[in-house]
Amino acid sequence: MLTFDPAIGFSSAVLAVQSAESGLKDGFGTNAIQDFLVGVKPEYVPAWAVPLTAIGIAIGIVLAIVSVLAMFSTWLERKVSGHIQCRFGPMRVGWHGWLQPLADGVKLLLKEDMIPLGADRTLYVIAPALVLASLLGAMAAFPLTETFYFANFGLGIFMILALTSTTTIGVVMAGWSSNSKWSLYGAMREAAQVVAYEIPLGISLLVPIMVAGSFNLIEVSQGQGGGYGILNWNIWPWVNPFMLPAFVLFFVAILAETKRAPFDLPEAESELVAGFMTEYSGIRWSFFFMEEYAAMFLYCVVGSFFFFGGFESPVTSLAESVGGTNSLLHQLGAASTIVLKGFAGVFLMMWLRWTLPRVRIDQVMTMGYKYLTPLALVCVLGAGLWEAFIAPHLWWRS
Amino acid sequence: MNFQGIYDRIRSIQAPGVTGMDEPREPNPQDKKDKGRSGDPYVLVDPQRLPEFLECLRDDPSLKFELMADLTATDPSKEDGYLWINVQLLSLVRKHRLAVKCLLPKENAVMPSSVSVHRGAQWAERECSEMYGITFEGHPDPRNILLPEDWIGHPLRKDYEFPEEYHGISCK
Amino acid sequence: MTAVTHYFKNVVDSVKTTLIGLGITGKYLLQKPITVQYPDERLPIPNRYRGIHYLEQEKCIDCLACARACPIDCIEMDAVRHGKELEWISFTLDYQKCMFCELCVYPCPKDCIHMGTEFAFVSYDRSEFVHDLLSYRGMARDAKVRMVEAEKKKKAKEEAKKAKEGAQAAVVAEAADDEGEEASSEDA
Amino acid sequence: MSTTKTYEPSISRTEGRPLAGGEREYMIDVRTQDMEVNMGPQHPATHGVMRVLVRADGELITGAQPHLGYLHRCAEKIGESVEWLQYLPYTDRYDYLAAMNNNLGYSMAVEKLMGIEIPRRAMMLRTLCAELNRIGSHLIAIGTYGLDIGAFTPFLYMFREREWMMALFEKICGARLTYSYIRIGGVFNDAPPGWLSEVEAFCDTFEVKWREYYDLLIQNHIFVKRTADIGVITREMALDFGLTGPMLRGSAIDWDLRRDTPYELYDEICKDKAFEIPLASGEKGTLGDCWDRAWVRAMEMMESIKIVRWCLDKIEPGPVIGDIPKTLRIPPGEAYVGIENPRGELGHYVVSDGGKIAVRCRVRGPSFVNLAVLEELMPGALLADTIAIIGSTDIVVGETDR
Repeated sequence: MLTFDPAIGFSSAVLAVQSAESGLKDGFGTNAIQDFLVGVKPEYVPAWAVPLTAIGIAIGIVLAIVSVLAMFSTWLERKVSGHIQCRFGPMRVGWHGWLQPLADGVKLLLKEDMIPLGADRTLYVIAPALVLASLLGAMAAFPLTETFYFANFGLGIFMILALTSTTTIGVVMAGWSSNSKWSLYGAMREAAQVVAYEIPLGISLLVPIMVAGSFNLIEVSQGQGGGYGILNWNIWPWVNPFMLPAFVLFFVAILAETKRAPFDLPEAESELVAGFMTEYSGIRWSFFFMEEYAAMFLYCVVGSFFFFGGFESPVTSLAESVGGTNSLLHQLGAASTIVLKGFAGVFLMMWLRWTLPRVRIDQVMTMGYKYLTPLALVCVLGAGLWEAFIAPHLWWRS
Repeated sequence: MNFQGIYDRIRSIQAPGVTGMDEPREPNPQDKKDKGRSGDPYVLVDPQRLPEFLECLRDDPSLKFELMADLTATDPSKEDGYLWINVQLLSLVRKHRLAVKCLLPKENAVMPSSVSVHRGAQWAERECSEMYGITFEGHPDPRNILLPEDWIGHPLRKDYEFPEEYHGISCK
Repeated sequence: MTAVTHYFKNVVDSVKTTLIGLGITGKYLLQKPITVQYPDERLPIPNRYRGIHYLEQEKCIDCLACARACPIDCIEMDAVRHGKELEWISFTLDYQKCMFCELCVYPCPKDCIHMGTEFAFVSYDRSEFVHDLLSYRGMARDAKVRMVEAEKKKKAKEEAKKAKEGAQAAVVAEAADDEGEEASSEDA
Repeated sequence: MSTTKTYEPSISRTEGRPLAGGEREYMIDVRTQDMEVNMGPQHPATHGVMRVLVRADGELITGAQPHLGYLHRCAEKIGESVEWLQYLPYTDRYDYLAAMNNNLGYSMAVEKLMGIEIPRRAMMLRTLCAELNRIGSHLIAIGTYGLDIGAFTPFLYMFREREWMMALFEKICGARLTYSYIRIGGVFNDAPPGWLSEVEAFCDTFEVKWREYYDLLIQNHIFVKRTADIGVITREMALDFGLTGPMLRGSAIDWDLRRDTPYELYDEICKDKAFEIPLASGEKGTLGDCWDRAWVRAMEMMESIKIVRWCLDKIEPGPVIGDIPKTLRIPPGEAYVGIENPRGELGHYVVSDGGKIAVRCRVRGPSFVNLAVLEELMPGALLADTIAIIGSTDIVVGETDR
């Protein structure tokens, strides 16, 4: 369990996808949709169409969630950056510009979609779709509440890590096919950077995984519930003193994974014009954009599942005590908790972006291989020793 | 050191190429046409020996003109047969400056390059050569710097005629 | 410095300076923005502002002093003289060229050409940037009227603010009194 | 005939990149075919319209060649065709971030030919405005440098203070960028009532805000890592290329025209020891690297504030312009005046034949001279370092091309 290999992660994710149906537990996810469809199915529709339709509807819902998240995130980003810089940010469209993303979306849809001369057309067109598709796949493993999800995998976190890292393929494809030197630079940087930061990201996640004893997001969240409420979260040093450094490492790694400043080297607007997105415009460009914001949110949600109690919060427990377990009120409490926690992380990422300068590519590599990876290994070692020898004797951990 | 001191020192070390000097003066009250001259004093140097002169001044311990602030040319008038080469030298240690002037005939505007003495002369000479049509012999990179490569004529010469168009773009 | 201390110094420095930076930006995040919403809200324009010219046509004697002073020859004027009377035909200023240097204002013997506080041009056609100052007076006057109005509004706003502050101060004083009473009652 | 100088390249391929800890980082194991990349004319980091043709081996730069002239507006030719005073608005336009200093340099050159005295209050206002503009220019220099490095926010904070400075100038001369305020023989207008106290308020606030920029950007670890040990200009190199201004002081050469060839009131200011010349010490890396130059600019802003305060302290009422005829006829002669622009020595070489129009109006733009060092600094740097190096030379393309 202590050994982590991206290849194993990927293959297990593939297995998980294959056995998705058997892996599905009872809940409101695709199963509910499927049950509903079975109920209304006319005689002449063949039985195999039902699960396909259910999956289609689920994908539609995920897509809608991702789009809304990305739209809200762009608005938030512009507001945060604006207020940090003593500006207002968007103010014209709607109250404090909250409809601005919609206006931007319309603009992007209407914008001319250009393909540069000499570009590899096929790859150029596939790349943004591939980037977004891999992220949507990863989003399927994100449970909104303990009983509302699309797929509940035993190896949920592996699924997410594996699928999000495949966005790199799309980015490299985009950079290569654009027939632009800046794009190529951006793509190569992305590839190097993501490969370097996958390692500390996975290793630092091992610390909470060890404490929780599970890869499943819902189980990890449930493990942090209990009598002490907020004090039961993984992040506290009395749970495991290596958790906080592991979280810092994890956070730095997800900054790099999502290409956010100070690690936005693939885009690096002052060096590479716009990196791998230089030649893209209109809706294709917005796919990359949506991917970035959705990935930020997804990683922050993962972080809050593993370090900050997941669904557990005073709000959730209050809702549970009022409405009862798995009541609609409880579900709402849990969903709003996880979304708020996710956006808190997104906000922190934005705050960092508008504070720090950008690091250089060799420093990114140095930081990944020389600083984060060894420190993450130290964390895992320390956490493992703590879990093996000290944690069993702690009365609050029993 | 003031100008007189610098000039005396230049004379005493026999700096190569020095042909004279000029100082500002009051207008002569007898001659109504004479308006005098104001501004800076300068040393006149033979343009063909300018690099040697600059090197001598750079290495002389009591002058130490180690920084060349500017190198430029001047076309005084259409009728004049000479271009001026104006060099501004600066000594950071001794805290004095010196204006150097060379007279270069317009017909044969060729002079050695000073790049080997002051690297800063490189771009200044490129600008001079495109603007005034001066050829600097031994310049490592004698391309145009501000004008396009295929620009015809030397715009800062007084006899320059402005072109009607450049690649189909009207210049008037 | 050995490699090991250097290693940890890097870690500590980066975390420390990042936190300092976050503190500074975070402070501004909570403050009020300093920018203004431009077309709705305008910053005051000082009296000396060098904007679009306006001409006091009655004073002008067609002496061409401003046209001569202009570095780019963008002023052209045309008038017919009937004895002492001037019949104006045009007084044009080409704002495609004008660099708003104010050199045309100083040599005027009658002090009749001024630079106004209007600065915005929008046009679909370049030819519209050649303004005839004779017909353009209206706009300059409009600008002045708008300035006066804006000043009036500002004054009214300030007065209202003062009044409000006064009222607030009264309220605060009352509240302080109330608190004092409460505290004393708690003490008791 | 003469000696040819060679420099140690800052980072050589075989010796590796020096790291601050004494280690060296080698990049010789992988070699790919060189690729030529056009940085500019439209690129976010070229500060205008400049093109740098970069030859790159992957991320490693093996050669660079700046191409200028995209913004060439014939400033010197125009100087030979308009009257003396009419050239003043054109001087605003080459270094448009320090227009006051350009006005000052040109006016001083013409005044040197005329041999006139200017009133003391005019000199005070000139010095004050020039120093305020130096602050504004350095704010842009450091702000855009941060922007190049990737820090967006300090840039806008610095613009906030620069806006204030520009509003002050707007009050005194009516323009925000191209002031044409300092004219031959004095200044255009006296300061409006209350203006001096506003300048004082600006100084008070600026000193507080400056600390924030310093902590937020200059001392930031990532900024230090991005700029230290990059683009090292040695002492010999600086002198050989004729660099001036912060580029020179960034290599710890103690030279400032304000102190060493005093003009205007700087003589008195130096006697009062009202300001110091900040010199880089190679604190964060090698002496003469990009960080040193940025640091020098940051420190100079505070020194300028001191000079502004000195002027505010000593200013007295009086006339602001001498007795200058409407049409200037300058006595024949030639004069060169170099003043300390924010970017270095701004030289004006003017030649008159006694007429209304100059014979020669040469501008020695510090950006033009400072940029020449780029070809020497680039090889061995990484692609991202090229941005850091261009930014640290603090060029204004309006001035390199004129």
